Amino acid sequence: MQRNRLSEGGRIDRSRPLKFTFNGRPYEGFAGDTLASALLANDVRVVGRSFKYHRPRGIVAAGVEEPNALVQLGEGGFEEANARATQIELYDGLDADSVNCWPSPDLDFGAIVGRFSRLLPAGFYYKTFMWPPKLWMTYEHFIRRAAGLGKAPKAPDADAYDKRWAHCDVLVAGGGPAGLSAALAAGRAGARVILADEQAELGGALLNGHEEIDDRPGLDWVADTLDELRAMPEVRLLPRGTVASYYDHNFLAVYERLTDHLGPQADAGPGNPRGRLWKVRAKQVVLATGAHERPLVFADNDRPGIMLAGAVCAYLNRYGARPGQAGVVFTNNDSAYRTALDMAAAGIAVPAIVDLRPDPGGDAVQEVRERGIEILANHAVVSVAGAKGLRGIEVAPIDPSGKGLAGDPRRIACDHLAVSGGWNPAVHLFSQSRGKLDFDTDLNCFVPGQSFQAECSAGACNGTFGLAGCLAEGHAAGVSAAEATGLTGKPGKAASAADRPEGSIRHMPTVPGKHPVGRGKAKHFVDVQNDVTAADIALAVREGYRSVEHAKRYTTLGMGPDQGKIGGMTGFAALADSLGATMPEVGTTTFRPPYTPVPFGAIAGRDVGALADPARTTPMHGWHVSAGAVFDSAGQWLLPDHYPREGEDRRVAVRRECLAVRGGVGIRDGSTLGKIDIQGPDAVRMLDWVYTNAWGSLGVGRCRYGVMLGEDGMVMDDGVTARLGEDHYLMHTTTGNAAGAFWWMEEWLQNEWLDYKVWLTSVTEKWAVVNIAGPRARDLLAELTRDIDLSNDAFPHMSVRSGRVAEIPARVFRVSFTGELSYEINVAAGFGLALWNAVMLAGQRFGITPFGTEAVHVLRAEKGYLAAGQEIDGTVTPLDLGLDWAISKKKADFLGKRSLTRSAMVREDRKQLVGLLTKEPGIVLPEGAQIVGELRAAPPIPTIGHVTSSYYSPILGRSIALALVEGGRARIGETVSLPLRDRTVEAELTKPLFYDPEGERLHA
Amino acid sequence: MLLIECPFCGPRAEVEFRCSGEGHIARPETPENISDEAWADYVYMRTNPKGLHFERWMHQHGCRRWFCVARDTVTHKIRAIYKLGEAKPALDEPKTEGEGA
Amino acid sequence: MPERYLRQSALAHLGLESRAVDDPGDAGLVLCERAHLGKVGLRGDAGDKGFLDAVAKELGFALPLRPNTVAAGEDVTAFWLGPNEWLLAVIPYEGTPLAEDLDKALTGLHAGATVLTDSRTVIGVSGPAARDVLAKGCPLDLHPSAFPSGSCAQSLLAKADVLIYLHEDGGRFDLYVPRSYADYLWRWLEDAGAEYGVAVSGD
Amino acid sequence: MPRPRYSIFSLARNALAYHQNWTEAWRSPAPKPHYKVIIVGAGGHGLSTAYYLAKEHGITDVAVLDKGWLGGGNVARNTTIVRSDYLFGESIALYDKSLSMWHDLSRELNFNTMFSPRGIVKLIHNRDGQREAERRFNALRLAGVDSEMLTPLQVKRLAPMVDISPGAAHPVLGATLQRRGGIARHDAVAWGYARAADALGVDMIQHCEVTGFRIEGGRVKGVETVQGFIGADAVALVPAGHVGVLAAKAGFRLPIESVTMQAMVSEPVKPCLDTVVMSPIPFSLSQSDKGEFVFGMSTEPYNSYSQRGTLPHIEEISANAVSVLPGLSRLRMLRKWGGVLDVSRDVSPIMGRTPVEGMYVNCGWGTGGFKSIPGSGWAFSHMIAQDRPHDLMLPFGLDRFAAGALIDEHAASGSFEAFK
Repeated sequence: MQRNRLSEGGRIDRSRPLKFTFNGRPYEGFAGDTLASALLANDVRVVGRSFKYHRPRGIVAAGVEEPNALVQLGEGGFEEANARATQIELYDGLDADSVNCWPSPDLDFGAIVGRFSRLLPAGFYYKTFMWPPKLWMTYEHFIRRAAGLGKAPKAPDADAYDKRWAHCDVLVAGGGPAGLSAALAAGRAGARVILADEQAELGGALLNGHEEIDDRPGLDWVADTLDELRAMPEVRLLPRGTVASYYDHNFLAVYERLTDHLGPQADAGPGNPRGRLWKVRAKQVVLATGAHERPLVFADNDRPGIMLAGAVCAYLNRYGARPGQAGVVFTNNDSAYRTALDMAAAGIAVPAIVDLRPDPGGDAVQEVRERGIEILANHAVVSVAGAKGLRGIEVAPIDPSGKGLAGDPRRIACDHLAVSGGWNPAVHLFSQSRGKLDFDTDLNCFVPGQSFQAECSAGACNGTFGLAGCLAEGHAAGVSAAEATGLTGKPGKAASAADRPEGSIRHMPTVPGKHPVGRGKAKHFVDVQNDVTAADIALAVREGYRSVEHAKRYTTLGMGPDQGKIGGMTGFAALADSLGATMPEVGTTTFRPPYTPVPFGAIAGRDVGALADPARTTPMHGWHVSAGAVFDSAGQWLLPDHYPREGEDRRVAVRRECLAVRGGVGIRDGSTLGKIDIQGPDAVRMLDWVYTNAWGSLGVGRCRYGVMLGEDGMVMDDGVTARLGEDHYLMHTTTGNAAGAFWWMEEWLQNEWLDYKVWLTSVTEKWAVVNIAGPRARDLLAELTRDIDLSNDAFPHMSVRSGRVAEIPARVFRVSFTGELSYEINVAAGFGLALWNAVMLAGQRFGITPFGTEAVHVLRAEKGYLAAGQEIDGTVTPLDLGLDWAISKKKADFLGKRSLTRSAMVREDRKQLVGLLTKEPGIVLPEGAQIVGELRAAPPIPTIGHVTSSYYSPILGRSIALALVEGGRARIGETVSLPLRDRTVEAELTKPLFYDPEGERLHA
Repeated sequence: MLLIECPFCGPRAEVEFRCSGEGHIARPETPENISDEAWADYVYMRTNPKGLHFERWMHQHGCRRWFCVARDTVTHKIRAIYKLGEAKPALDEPKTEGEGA
Repeated sequence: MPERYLRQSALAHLGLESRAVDDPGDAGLVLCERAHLGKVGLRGDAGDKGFLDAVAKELGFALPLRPNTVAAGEDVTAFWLGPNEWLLAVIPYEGTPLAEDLDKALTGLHAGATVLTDSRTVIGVSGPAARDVLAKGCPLDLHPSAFPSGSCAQSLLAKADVLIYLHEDGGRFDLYVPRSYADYLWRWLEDAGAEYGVAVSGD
Repeated sequence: MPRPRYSIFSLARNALAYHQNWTEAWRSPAPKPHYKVIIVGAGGHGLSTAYYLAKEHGITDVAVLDKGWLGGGNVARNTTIVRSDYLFGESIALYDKSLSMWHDLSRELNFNTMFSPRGIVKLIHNRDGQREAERRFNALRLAGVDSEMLTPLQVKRLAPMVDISPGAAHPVLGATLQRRGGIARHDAVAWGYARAADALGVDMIQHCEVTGFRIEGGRVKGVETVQGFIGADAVALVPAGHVGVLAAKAGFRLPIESVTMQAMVSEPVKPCLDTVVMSPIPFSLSQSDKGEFVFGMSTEPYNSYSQRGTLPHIEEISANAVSVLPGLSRLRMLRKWGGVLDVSRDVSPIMGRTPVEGMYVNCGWGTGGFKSIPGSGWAFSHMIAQDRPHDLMLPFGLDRFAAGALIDEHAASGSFEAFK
């Protein structure tokens, strides 16, 4: 039984009833309803409780500006907090509950807060809860519980969200008469157009009334216009698409809701996304975002049943739902007179129109007079009755000053009150685009001033409220936008509508009443959503919070989920009033994106879960997977950390792998190592700049270790570079720095060394690298190649040879990161797996053992080799690392050289790389452990360094560590302490080299 | 998000680029002959203007070329784009407009 | 020479051949791996006539000099990558002879050719939803008026660098993607295409 | 200028009078011709410096000038996280002094800053993060500053929204916890300092942009402003997000670049995240007392004096946060904004003398500005009063760049990118 449903009219489909539940009670609405219109049709008056005082609240608006009807919607993976009933399209089975009240909005225990509201003026929390200090967290617990509105969903999101880029000549924001006119004109001119409108149905305000265009029903014009637009291949219509944000260079984000109106989807997921975020680059933008009606500020203006007049029209005309049986209109302008006419036409008793103006004029006023509705000019609503639903109002005449009353109140019975305080253009997007606002004193609102980007505002958002003007401006905007993009098609003529003169508006920041604002029991709300009253604004001013930003922040004006769409301007007007200033002097706070809230899931899109980050894999990845490798990530690369055998944990597996390399031969996937091909006659000149050592003497076929510094003298990367030919080098970088080192050199070449003849090519992915290491590596390689002389003389350490390995063309580097005889066999990536398999097969008789990155770390630490991100952390110089030998004394300059002689660089107490051997050999220090010279009983204990690498060395049968220690080299031999969480460990400082100090194994 | 006219590839979205910071910073010719302060000026000090800024960008996900951009650090309007090695264009200092704080 | 079958494409592990269909039905997105293209990176100064002539002589056609354009001969397609950089796609996929020939032809010039066959693979993207799917991850305007058939451009697709090429017939986009990103990009494409239906075709 | 004390009693008393008798929190005086000290920038640091100059050093002939409304810079637009879990001893000492002061700040200022030590949980996602966390945890512990290591299960108990499953896109291997850290009400800090400084006689002069400096013989004599010349014995520059402009007017350059950092909040929901969660991937997240989730981010990639920001960054941070806390997916972004950060080349602050005699600078706090407000003002006021840097700020002088004695928290904290 939809008590307040009109028997006919509106855009709803009465043949399609939909069942839904609100606060546990079943109701019925129709297809085409919003939850709000269905609730209204069912005469549900209290839909929620207010944020701070828990006052009962009803539906106020019909659109995005609704401050009260926020609901908890759906359940499980489809649950949503703070959904706005005016934006929820009704679907069968919809289940919603009011937020911020318990147990129900009709009986809410939180309302007790309202009883103490006198103690809770704006900013009360700044003045109290300070004593006793310990109790703040308790106070805060209750403050937090009281705050917030809906509940965050607990279940994982069942939906997926899509994002995409889009490009167009003209983006039109808003599908009302102005927006449609603009899109039509631009589309006819041949423009690529995107028209986005937040509503399910295009037409804007035309849907809420019955105005005529081109001498026929306005909605017929809408239908024809949409038909024409849909027939244009380059026009894209995005209903349910809210233009959320306007960024620099005409870049805008549009959030399109795809399935919300259908309810939970059985096949929710990437194949049926819930919403789509459009990232639009538009050559021109037409803003046709309409206007929001202002409320009037009077005593208890928040009672359920008090609604915006335009919203009343929307509910009557678009949804066939009436707010009640008897309604009064309260206005300061002409527009609400149309509401009165619509109300009367819908069979609502309209006992009076209360008008703040002494002498209302204009067409609509005349019509109302003719209709016989009483007009109470120069009157104000001074009190309202009915906390949980309006029962009546008192009205009184206003005195000539406009500040007080001139007669006794008179009571009028009614169950709703349609209020209009004029209209605010929706300048949100314009303001986001950095456009400057002007204040229009006639309309008493801010309107777009100078545009900053390629943008044009048209229609109500431009302060043009009449239909004729909207159509004309929209058309003109579409024409000029198309022209600006160089299009020459014929845009056609603008549609026309009757121009209906309107009377002026009477601006009253607060309506005079029985008591001054803040004195009586009544509250005068400027921001219903955040429970901010005119008295709060006055208090802020009294306390010196006079700037608009101070007042906003002190009172929380406009900071609720509606972001002040209703309350903002109303509050600024109250502020101007309190300050005795003009609106332009007060100004506005900044309009921040988004226009309406957008799910984080939609902003994240598909870059979550398995697609969060690209997992880069090597050509041998599949082999590692089937071998049961445990993976670790290095940047985006996935690499085997170790290959556990049956029953092995990481520790055991890594020890086995290490010993296999030291005792026989191991095999490792080295493909991720950065590889940069360097060609050209000036290659050496470049290498001499980017590395600390000299490169002129390197022979073809030989390799050299290099250290790369930033201009600040800090080590950025190290690696081995080989000379492949006369003017041809191959640089190896660490895995993580492959791209960085490439760009570093390119930057210098392109910016500074313009005359250098050098080409760089990243060849990291071209080559698969199979590294075999261990005393049997040569024997193994000998099984696989016939055309490379592997003898130590012919192919010494730090050299490179070409040939075939397992019949595959290969480049073999004899280089080592393990301290063992080691070959890195490079083949075209496509042959990587084949090579790996061939080496594994041939290696069987040598007991070949795959080893992962953890074993590599153990082995390199035994040799004191450096790891990026551990020893090399951006704060160490080559001298700190003991790399003096790699710094050329002969070169006049290299990148970073000058920095090395600065005073702080040559201090003897800089942290230097040392080795660390625990007194108890079984203790493996945690990496990151801090080192203490002089132990104290309790903190603070000064530290002298920290552990950068720490492992158990199976070959040495004890733990080893590398560390950076202040003045460390001079302290070698000293004992230091490492106070760990559970005990303090003593260790001796040593040289950072634990195994094969003479390097015999390398050169074996 | 900026739309940047790569001098080689044409207008592209900001996400394809990387900003390399202030441009026209000359590396000292003979670093060994200058003071620590002068060297620090080159390495660390920056003009950091509010308004017109001459900087270098690189089309990282496109042609991988560096080029010069004169950009307003308040409005983000791009005033000029030119190739490396070309002289700074003569541009008026902007009025600080369009900062919608 | 090692056996050809030993050479694995970047997406070999996905077993795409077994999924390939001749008729994609109503799938909006059709994907394939074009595993058998050779690739050669070519560097040289576009302002150097000697370089251009030498290359043109070797290739049998002139290198494309306008941004985002392509030139093609019978077996070689040349993509403009930058003012001194081109990528040559070669049929068959052994790019080595071409690189060697070019290197020889360019002797004495500041120019160089590098075989990059294995550095990248190529994913073919076609079907009525191809543009919609690419728009999900690529900031380029791929509208025919902005990216006509026969165009190429380097950009981003999701989080991978790609060279995008729209074939002359407008029927298929080729995505040249770094080998190690191929698995990610393929998964991304299947995910992005889910709402339109995805089919796999042969090369 | 006695101010009535704020308390529950004064609140009740005023309620009886319909709150008509509250007095202004601070005066709006016209500038005097000369002050002993002029502080440029009425943000958190400027106001706290003024307060401690008056309170600790008895210097009350002080003006704080601002080009806009007081407390309108970064103190009004940050994500309010307060912590001292830094890596290097110099940083720990400075930030922990500040953190200690936060705990008593409301009572010190008689203004509830709503500082809420609900703990800072810094997630560890990989091996590098583990190493960094261990190093930082130990550095803090040995410095006597609270820090704990958490297991994934302990993380889950503190922050149930965090996905600790091993298969997560960014698996959680553990976290560090600093219990004394937390969040505060940002505006209240500025207002509290302003009110307290005003009560001690400091002049807060809003809408008084400094257009130049009068410098004679290398020594500063005063400032030119839109309200005319104001003389001063000492001038302190504390204009976060703007220091480069002022330095240029005074004739020197700084190793600082100004960049935008964005932040965003969700719609308010009932409490479900009781600690601050930070992740190096990156993002930071807390739930304010109003119920909004407050997201912090890293800086935008180019110089900017615009308090706006770009979409790509918002996309990245949303994806990061949703990956780690999947429950955020259906919550909605309510509002986003930007602030201008002055970031020094080693991302540590610069405090101390300038090349101009009598002119001091306190800047370059980057993302560390809000948390350091009490300690920074306290130490900096010492410098101005005694013309000698306080020990806490000694390592942070401008001269460290020429010497190469950088305090590179960023590089050493695991977010080291060699080639930026």
